[in-house]
Amino acid sequence: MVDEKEKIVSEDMGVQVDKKEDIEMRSFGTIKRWATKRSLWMVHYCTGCGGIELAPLMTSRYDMERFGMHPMVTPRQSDLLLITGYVNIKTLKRIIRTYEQMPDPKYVVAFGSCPINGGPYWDSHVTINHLDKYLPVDIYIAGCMPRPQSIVKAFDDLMDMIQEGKADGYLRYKKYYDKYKANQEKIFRKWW
Amino acid sequence: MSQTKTIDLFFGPQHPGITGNFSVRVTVDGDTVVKAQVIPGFLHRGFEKLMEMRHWIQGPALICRICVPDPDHSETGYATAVERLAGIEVPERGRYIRSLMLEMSRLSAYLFYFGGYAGSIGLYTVGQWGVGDRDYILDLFEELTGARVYHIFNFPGGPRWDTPPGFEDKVDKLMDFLEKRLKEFDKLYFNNRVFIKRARGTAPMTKAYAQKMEVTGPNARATGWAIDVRKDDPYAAYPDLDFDIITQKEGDNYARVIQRRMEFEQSIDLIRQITRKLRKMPRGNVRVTPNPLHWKIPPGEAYGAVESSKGELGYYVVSDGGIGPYRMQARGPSISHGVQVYEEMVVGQRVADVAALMFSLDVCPPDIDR
Amino acid sequence: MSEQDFVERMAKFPGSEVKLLRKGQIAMKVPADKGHEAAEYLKKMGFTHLVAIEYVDWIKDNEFELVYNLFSYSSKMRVFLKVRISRDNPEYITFMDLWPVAMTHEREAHEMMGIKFKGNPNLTPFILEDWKEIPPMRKDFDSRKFVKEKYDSIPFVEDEP
Amino acid sequence: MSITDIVAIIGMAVFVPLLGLLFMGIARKITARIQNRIGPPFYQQYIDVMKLFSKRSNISHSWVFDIGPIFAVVGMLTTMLFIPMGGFQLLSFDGDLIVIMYLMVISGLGIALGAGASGNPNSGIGVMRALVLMMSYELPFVLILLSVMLYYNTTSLAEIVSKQADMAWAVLALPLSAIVADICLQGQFGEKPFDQPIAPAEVATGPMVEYGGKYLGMLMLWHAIAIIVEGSLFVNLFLGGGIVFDPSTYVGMALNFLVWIGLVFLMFFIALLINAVMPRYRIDQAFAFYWKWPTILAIIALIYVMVVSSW
Repeated sequence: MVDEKEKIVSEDMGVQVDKKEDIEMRSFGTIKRWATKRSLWMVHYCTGCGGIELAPLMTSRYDMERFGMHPMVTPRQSDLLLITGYVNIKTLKRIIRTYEQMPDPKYVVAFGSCPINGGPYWDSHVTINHLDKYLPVDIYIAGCMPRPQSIVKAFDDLMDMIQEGKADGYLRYKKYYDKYKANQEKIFRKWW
Repeated sequence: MSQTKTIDLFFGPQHPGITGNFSVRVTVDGDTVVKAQVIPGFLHRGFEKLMEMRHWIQGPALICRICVPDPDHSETGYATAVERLAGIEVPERGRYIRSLMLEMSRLSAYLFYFGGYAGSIGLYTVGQWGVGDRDYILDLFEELTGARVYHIFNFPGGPRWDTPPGFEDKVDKLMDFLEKRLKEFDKLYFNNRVFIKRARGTAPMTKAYAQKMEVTGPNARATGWAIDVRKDDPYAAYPDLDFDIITQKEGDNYARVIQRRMEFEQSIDLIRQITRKLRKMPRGNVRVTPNPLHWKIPPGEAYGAVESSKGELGYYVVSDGGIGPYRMQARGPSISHGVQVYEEMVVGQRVADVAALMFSLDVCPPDIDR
Repeated sequence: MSEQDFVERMAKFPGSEVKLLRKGQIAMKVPADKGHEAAEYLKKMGFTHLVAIEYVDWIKDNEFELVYNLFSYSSKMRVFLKVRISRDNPEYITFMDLWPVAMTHEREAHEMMGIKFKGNPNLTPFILEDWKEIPPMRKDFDSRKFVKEKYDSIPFVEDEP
Repeated sequence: MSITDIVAIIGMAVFVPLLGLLFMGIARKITARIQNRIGPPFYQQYIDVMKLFSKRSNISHSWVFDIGPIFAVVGMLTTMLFIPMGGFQLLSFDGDLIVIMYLMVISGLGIALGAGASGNPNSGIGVMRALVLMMSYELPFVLILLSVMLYYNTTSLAEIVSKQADMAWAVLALPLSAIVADICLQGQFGEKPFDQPIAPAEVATGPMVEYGGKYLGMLMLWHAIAIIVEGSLFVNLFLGGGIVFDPSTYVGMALNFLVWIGLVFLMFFIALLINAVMPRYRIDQAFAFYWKWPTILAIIALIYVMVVSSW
């Protein structure tokens, strides 16, 4: 069965997909996406204060592992990057580095008000106010702190998006790579 | 060949052996650390600058974000400093509610701490239980303040409002539950032979060293040095409460963990004392904050400190007579034990104890970065 | 010893200006060149705990104020030892010999306020990374303007069509 | 080698990883229950492997890095061929016990090789720890093997199993050896307190630190096979290989196979329960631990067997 949705995503985004991979993706797309959504491993990286609400989420009260999600130690092993709260420039550099180390497909969830527009730190000299200028974000969770329930809801939505093939942040990153890189270079004086 | 080969290991910022977003670069010779360099700053937000652009009353909304696991101490530290500067006396009930919140916050921070240290040596069950139990404390916070983590409740002048009816009973019930749980933690964790073997004798800190390096809080008390801001520079309702300073002797990882465990029990006791008093007190009068929209404080400076779960957390506030602070500076407890002390103590330890030492010292990176 | 005794003893230090702020908190102002001496004097009096080094930018007076926040565990007293240095050439001496942990506080003050501490070997970048503007905690650093110019001017990558 | 043998080998090579993954899934569920959680579904591990193999990009560092996991899986599968599994044994000859010991080390070396090629210092330290750990538990384990070989007077695993069916199970005849072997099994499984090689808070999963996507999927399969092989080795040595029914009938064979699965899971379950309530030792402490009491007990067990068998 040809999977129409996957085809639309890959063609719409203008990303080069070689023929073999394309066929493979069409034939097993649904199953692969199902497996991906049911086993989202997140990078163990608390980039901001939102990390505090991840702990209840991972432990007995809300138990994220029910959905097959659990923290993984290195970016190489993970699928999901959580930006938990405000992003300092110094951290952003590490976040981008972490993001680029993750294998495709990969997803980004931005947590709390701060990555959306700066939140309470909108006039701080070190926090970047809009995360999506530097990294593609798949889903935002508003609020400070977002409650565990809303985080679970966001993960649920992300899973639906993955199943429908709408979670295309990593494809957008490839498509607009030059623009993202240009923005990143504008705020970092030097890379390393 | 006399020169040995050393490897540089990066602990963090993306690493599970780090207490948050923080980084340590350790140089390892074989399995032993020969040099360590702490790299903070990933959580810098410039609170001190932001505060200069806010009103006095906007402070708590920002300040609570300084140390995430323990936000109430940040709020109260700022509130105490501003009250001292403005010469405000908080009503008795307000002081008691404040103390109640602080001790509950301490309990939740310690539950986090237990899980953190246990996680660093691989005993994840403690973390799962501890953080799960912590959630019941957060539920009570939610009932009292409306928020789980950042409460924005302890304003300069007193807590925002009085406790809801029946709150004291719920707190007491939770304390009974936590006391019961602590016995299970004893079995699983504090009396675990592998834990004792791992922690005892690891990275000992002497009393003289703690005094030399200005270490405060439970880390200092674990070396046998009886200091406590609650006694030395009393705030909230602590002058009226009955408690002693608990100390340990050895100052190693084991003593540091057990110190927290003892203080956990003490906090439960303090909370019971507070709820007993709160029941007897007339309700209503908790806050005396002036109208915040044109609240000006005469020029001057003041320092207010609290004993947070990590050590002395203080705020130095300067006013030039305006509607907001002219300058505010925070003294995070981790600035002493998280930077220089950690860098010196980790030398000579095994790679396996780099994370364990960091968790046992309870380094809170946003304290340092602010 | 009562607070008044402390105030009197501190006032004996040449050039000092002592004020009892409130219960348990004393402010002591000394000329910049006497700072280290005064700190030693206070340490001998029992103020052994250096809580923090606070730094205030008094831009109207064109001066930086360094506040050494000292605490005495024996008498439960706190003293703010204040020295003022010129804003044009912010330089002071290190207190590392009295309190080793001063190194970290001075490193922070150097980064955030641009004050150089003679004798401190470790004035390397601490919290900020690649910071080329004027130190951020100075009063003449306008953080809102900076944010507008640096972060808000960057375009969004994917604008809605 | 006949067609049926080849079919059996392929069948086992498919079945054993699936069984191991099931065990790992149940393990996660049980650990979750101990930790007051609901936990993932028992088939979570299959989803994880499926996801890992469907990853679209896989980062390679060098060809040695690539062949590492393959080496490990193939090594483990080869080991599996020599191990009786509830009455099924694919390859067997005199002295296969010694071959098994060698092969198990070889598959571990595959990972060491690949991880070493990744260039990450954490993998280097993890590999070093894994080798030290292996050295620690191999000494008492080899002593125990010696005692079992002496007691049954053979070096063939199949023969040990068949002799146990005639006599009593070795766990009854040699209880001390069984206890020491179980302590060593904890280290072989890599469960706490002996999970130093992959300690996340210390070396960030050690050898696996650079492996992602399909490589990690391979390593997961390797781990799944390893659980079965190591558990099965213990079951064969001490629990009679699970042979309780008459193996000449088909029903008996099927029941034996189920008993074998149950016994392997029992061994894994015991390791799991200890794993859930123990922190990990430091690597030097683990080394000291294994070379102290287990080794002393293993020597006592060996002397006991020597005395008993010389009578």
